[in-house]
Amino acid sequence: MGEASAVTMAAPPWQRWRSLAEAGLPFAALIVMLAVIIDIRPAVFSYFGFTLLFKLTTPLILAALGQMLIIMLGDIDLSNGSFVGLVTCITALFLTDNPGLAVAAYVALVLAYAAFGLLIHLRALPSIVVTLGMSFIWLGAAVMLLPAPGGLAPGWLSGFMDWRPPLLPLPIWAAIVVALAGHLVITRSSYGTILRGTGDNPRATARAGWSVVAIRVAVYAAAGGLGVLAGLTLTGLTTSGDANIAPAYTLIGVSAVILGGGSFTGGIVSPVGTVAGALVLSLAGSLLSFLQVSPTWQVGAQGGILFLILAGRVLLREVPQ
Amino acid sequence: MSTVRIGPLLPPWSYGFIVAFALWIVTISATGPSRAGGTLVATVAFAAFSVLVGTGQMLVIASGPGNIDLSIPSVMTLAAYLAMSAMHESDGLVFLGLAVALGVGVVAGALNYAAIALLRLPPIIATLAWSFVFQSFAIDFGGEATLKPPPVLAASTTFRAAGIPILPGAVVVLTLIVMVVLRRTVFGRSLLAAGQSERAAYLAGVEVGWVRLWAYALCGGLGALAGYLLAGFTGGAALNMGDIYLMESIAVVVLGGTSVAGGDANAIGIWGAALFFNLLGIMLNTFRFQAGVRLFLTGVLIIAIVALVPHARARA
Amino acid sequence: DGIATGDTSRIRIAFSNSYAGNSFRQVMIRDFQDAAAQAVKEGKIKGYTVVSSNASVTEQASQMQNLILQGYNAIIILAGSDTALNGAVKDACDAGIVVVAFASGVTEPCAYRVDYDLDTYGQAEMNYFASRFGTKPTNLLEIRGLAGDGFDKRLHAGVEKALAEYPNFKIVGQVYGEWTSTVAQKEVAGILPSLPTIGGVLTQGGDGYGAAMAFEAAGRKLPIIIMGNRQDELALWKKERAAEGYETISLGATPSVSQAAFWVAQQILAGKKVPKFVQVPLLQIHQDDLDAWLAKVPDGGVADADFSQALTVAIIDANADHKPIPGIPAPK
Amino acid sequence: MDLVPPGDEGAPPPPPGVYLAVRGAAKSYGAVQALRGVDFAVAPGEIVGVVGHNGAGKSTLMNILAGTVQRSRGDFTIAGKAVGEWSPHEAQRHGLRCVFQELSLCGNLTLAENTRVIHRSLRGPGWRRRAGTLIRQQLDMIFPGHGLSVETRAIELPIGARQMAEVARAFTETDAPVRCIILDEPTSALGHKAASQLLAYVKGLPERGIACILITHRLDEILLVCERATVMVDGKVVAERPVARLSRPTLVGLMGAIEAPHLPASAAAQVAGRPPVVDLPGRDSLDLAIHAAPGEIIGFAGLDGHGQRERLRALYAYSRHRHRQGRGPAVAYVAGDRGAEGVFGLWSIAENLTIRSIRTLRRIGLISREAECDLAREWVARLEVKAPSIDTPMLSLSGGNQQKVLFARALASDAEIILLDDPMRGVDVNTKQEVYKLIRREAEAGRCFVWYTTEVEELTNCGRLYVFREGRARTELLGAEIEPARILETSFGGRDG
Ligand SMILES: Nc1ncnc2c1ncn2[C@@H]1O[C@H](COP(=O)(O)OP(=O)(O)OP(=O)(O)O)[C@@H](O)[C@H]1O
Ligand SMILES: Nc1ncnc2c1ncn2[C@@H]1O[C@H](COP(=O)(O)OP(=O)(O)OP(=O)(O)O)[C@@H](O)[C@H]1O
Ligand SMILES: [Mg+2]
Ligand SMILES: [Mg+2]
Repeated sequence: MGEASAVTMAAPPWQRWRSLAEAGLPFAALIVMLAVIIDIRPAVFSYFGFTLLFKLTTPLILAALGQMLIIMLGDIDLSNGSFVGLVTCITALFLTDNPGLAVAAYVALVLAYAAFGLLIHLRALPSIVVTLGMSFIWLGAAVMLLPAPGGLAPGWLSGFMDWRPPLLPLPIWAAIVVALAGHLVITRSSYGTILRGTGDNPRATARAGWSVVAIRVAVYAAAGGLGVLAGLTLTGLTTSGDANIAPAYTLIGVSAVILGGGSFTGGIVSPVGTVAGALVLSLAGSLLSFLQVSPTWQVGAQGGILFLILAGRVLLREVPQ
Repeated sequence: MSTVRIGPLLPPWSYGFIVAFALWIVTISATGPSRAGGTLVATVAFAAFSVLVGTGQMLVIASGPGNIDLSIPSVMTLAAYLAMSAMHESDGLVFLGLAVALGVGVVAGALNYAAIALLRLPPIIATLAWSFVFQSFAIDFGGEATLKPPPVLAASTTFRAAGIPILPGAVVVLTLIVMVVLRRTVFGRSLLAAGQSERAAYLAGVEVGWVRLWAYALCGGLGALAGYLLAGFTGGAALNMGDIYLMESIAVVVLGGTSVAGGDANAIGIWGAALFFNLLGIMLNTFRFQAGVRLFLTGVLIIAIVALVPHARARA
Repeated sequence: DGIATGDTSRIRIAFSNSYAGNSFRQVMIRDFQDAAAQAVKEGKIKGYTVVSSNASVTEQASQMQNLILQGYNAIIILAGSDTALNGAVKDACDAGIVVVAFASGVTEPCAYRVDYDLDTYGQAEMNYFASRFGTKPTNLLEIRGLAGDGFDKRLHAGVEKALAEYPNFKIVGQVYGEWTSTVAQKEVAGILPSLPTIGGVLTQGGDGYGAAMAFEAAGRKLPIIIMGNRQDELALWKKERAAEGYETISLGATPSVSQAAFWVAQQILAGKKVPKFVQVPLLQIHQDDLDAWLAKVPDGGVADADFSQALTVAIIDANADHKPIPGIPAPK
Repeated sequence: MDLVPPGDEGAPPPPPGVYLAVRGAAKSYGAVQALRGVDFAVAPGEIVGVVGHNGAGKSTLMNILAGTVQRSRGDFTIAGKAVGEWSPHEAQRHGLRCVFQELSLCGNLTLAENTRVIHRSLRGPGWRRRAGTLIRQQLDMIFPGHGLSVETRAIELPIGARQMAEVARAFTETDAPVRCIILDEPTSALGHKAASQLLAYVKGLPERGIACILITHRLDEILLVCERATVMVDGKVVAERPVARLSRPTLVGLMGAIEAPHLPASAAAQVAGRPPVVDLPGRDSLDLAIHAAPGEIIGFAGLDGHGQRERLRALYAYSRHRHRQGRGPAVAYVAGDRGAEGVFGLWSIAENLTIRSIRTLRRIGLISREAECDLAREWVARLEVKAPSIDTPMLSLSGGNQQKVLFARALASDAEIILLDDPMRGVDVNTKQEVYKLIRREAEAGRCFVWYTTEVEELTNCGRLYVFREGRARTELLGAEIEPARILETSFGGRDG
């Protein structure tokens, strides 16, 4: 035996189990909540029921994944929600009559995100304030474009969001596909490895010859891209644009990433976990409504659910060393 | 290890004051010099509240990377509600009300830290979850009405001596005290040490847990104090009275020169940033920009300031 | 005409509320609960529920979906957005649910709407100023709601329309008070030093007291502030009236509009023919009613008046017959 | 002495068959001249040792070679071609690899994934498996019996194992063959066995035509494996010699220091009889209780990672707790992992030095600035910390001087028990000598030291040793028993395990 191995090199089996259990936590929470809901209202357990229950999760999942990319770099994005709002405004205003303009606007937005990423990197700025500033910029731009809710999503877009694919409802398919794609790109692929590595130790990847600037810019651009997709799907669902529609996505997205096993220290994120986390959080709201919690305690109960689920994560982690 | 030091001629915290001054000049150049004093007084009066909550937030942020308190608005509201109900608009009970508010704030802060330390939740999540709970408590304690302050409290928060509002003066004194505490007390040093490196602080004999607990408790206490005074200043405790302070408390701290990486606190800078924030709103209103443009310019200015202010960076 | 008496004893009505974070909304929820609980007791409905989303439109949309799943027969909704809930509202209508949107401009045509005529809001404010200032050139300050919000936009549009009729009035300052006293006070205090003498302040409710505090703090004479039915505003008005004969009006929505929406939904399910748009009256308080109202309004609360089933039906009928809608009587 | 003056006209041209060469390389960080014109060359298959005091510029030179730092001046040729802008990627394409002084693995990635980080060609289907095989084989080759799983995330590994993985990773080959490898203090984090395995492997490199640059403060390693040694002082190369003509004293002499003769450890007998200040029971019957009396220097020996540090931490927690309850003397801890556990990077020397003592520096409730400065000045002087003033930022000190400040922090405090956690890692010979003296002096004054170190030589400073194996203190060595061979034997289990 090597000298070091005495203390143990290979992770012991319980550690593997623990990390598996930890990864499974959002799924367990999801299943428990679903079970409670179905128990209260068996009719939910149907194609139609699941369609309605999960309908609004698609944009949330996309936004949360965008947030996840930023958290992967050790940053945080406080502008995510208002960005989605801006995209809904652009979509509802232009996509129907002037698709070229709309697409150009999306590209410009993604570039803007990338540019802010570049600024954060070059000046080593705290992302929390820069993205706070960005949130004002997006919201301001959205209000300038659409001073009050309105506009109309193109028919094909709302049509697509109403589409009833075989076997499973659209939002569930979307969740599966997005989670899988995220898993392949971020967790499995060789380039995802570089991204995660950079989040943990940018110096190490830089020393291995990767351009950390390029990585940050690309990741911010990708986060912007996911924000655009979130805005598009949201417009499809609501059929209109509204500057103030999604500020809540910011903090829900952050919570979803953490719930899904992510960490603010950077480099540790799970796309599958994030998707599950987003589903759990949106289901938490539903659960409260099914449980008919009194209006006074509806907000507080949401805090309670957050504690419950995340505390489970901690209990698993607290296995003695 | 390396430090990047851009030879700044001015300390980082001074930029808020400079920009605030510039905004003030721009504003009064549009409205005429006779308005200068009035604008300043109005700004300072509201900046005082931002400084109170910002100072609490600063203690938390300085206590280590990732530490942040999102429950400030709901603590403000809850404390104000409980204090106002305790006082029943009776002048004799103002100190009781103050004690109630501070007690609520300190307990709330302690609960925040308990969730962070015992459940190992990231502070952003722990304080968010608590803020939901506090909000429900506030609703439960009479959310259907605005609770009035005793006349003495209302009068003292708006009291002026020789035209100068007294409350901001008191907050300036508080800022000075906090500066001394940070530099010259065991708590202050311990806080900054814990904020720079938790492990190094532990091994250097710092009681990291206690120090963080106190940081959160003080943050809760200051938030509660702000809520109590704001209720006096604006004529009552209302459910949504604290909402604007969620992001503002963070922004004034960071724009004031405190590092989000922890271990570095700047109390005086909060004043500069708070003045900047309030004057910005005033200037944009004065020039009657559209709402969208106002928001847009606010964002641009925030980013411009953080991007331009030189800041010390220490990276291991 | 008259109260429809179809059997509704088995129906359940839900209230989807976009935001519960201020006292106005808290009273609104309580009013709904009171009316619904009473209706349950009288066997008029079987059950009810309230869900509030935390100022998040997407959360409200998903709560709408949940209410559909829970099989409610009717949903009354105070929408967080005029258009963003259209998808969810449509889903509910498609599921055969009666949707009554109130105090919000939901544009989905399948929903019934119970709302104020916000044009009359601005009109009433301007008319009152005209009655006070005549054709004298007067500076006004406008306190608006939340930037990007539909209610704010519609109310402001009413103000603009009315303003066109009175060329002597000039809006010299405009701030966003977010219907919150603290915010209004802060914003007004900030802009005030830059403003000339202000004759009147246009408000949207929830912001009048803050504005008054700001004027007071700046050491300025109190202009004519259109009050918003809050007790603190009325009390201030009364105090100023006693001191120097201050005169104004108070105008605003009543939290009990949730009851009107409730009864509209119940009546639709009971078989009554209801127009797609039911205009409900704003609550106006004049100098003469001030004391009566003030005696009735709880401390720190907001002026409110029950919409009974009978009153609601009367309002529906007036709407259907294009007659003037009955106002809310002042308390004795 | 064959000094090579920088920029000297007569500097010999790089001999034929040079793999890489720099001439007149200079680097400055603001006012600090880290390199002041260095000539340095490596032939294919040559093993060159580089030594020098802390802050001499060794790592800076290597960073320039590896492309992670751009030189301010100087010529650079690689494989006969002149190089302008140089980048880590270019360096790797030319077969130049570097194991940096600070660990450069991504903690969240597995060893296999970390291997991917340095190989652009490890992509496409099956890359994970290929990367795993690559690193596993290399680990087997350098550190037989390492017991590492390539699916473990780096963060889960102790520092020694991480260093092993990083070294092995540097030797893995995909498209570009390895031509030259830079090892910057690779053994400072390795245990004895792994270190000797590595040195043995390095010795075999010339046969395969791979050159190696080895930086280490353990001069014996240079003498053992290198063909040539380069000595750096203050950003300049002061000597270059074939190792055959070198001995340890000459090497130390070239660095401008004299190695003090080894003093016998203070006898345990002297302190026997005094009541112990440390008395920590063992975890079970196999585990010895740790006890120590004032004036003693106790050593924690054993192979790297066998529970010494954990016990030291437990000792700290335990003593701290007892002191807080008023049942024991104060305790201080000197961390070896300066960056993560010692230094407060935003603070000055004075603040760093006094943080452990602020309670006693209070006058009417507030920390007295005057008392603080006095204390800091006194200890900066006593330990000869080289700094312009006590208000100098801590991070602008060289590593050795930072370590002195950390020592001063403990010594200036009221602590009677001082725990040393491998505090000499990466410290140059000169500084070490000073610190050894200091420890003895303080022990004589009645303080008690508990000293964990991975360097066996160092343990001879102790009066008594606990040898750790498999997480437990298994053997106690006293007085004359304390000599390297005996320590190693007991570490491996000897006969009594
Ligand atoms: N990161 C840095 N930023 C600014 N100045 C630095 C930095 N690192 C070192 N210096 C300065 O450069 C000078 C040279 O440092 P160097 O490490 O060569 O000192 P030294 O005398 O060799 O130290 P030691 O006795 O520990 O070997 C010092 O005066 C130090 O203050
Ligand atoms: N990024 C930097 N910024 C400023 N000064 C630096 C930087 N990196 C190194 N230095 C300074 O350059 C000088 C040479 O440092 P270098 O790391 O090359 O020394 P070294 O010989 O490797 O020392 P050690 O044996 O302690 O590793 C030191 O004075 C150091 O403080
Ligand atoms: Mg040195
Ligand atoms: Mg070095």
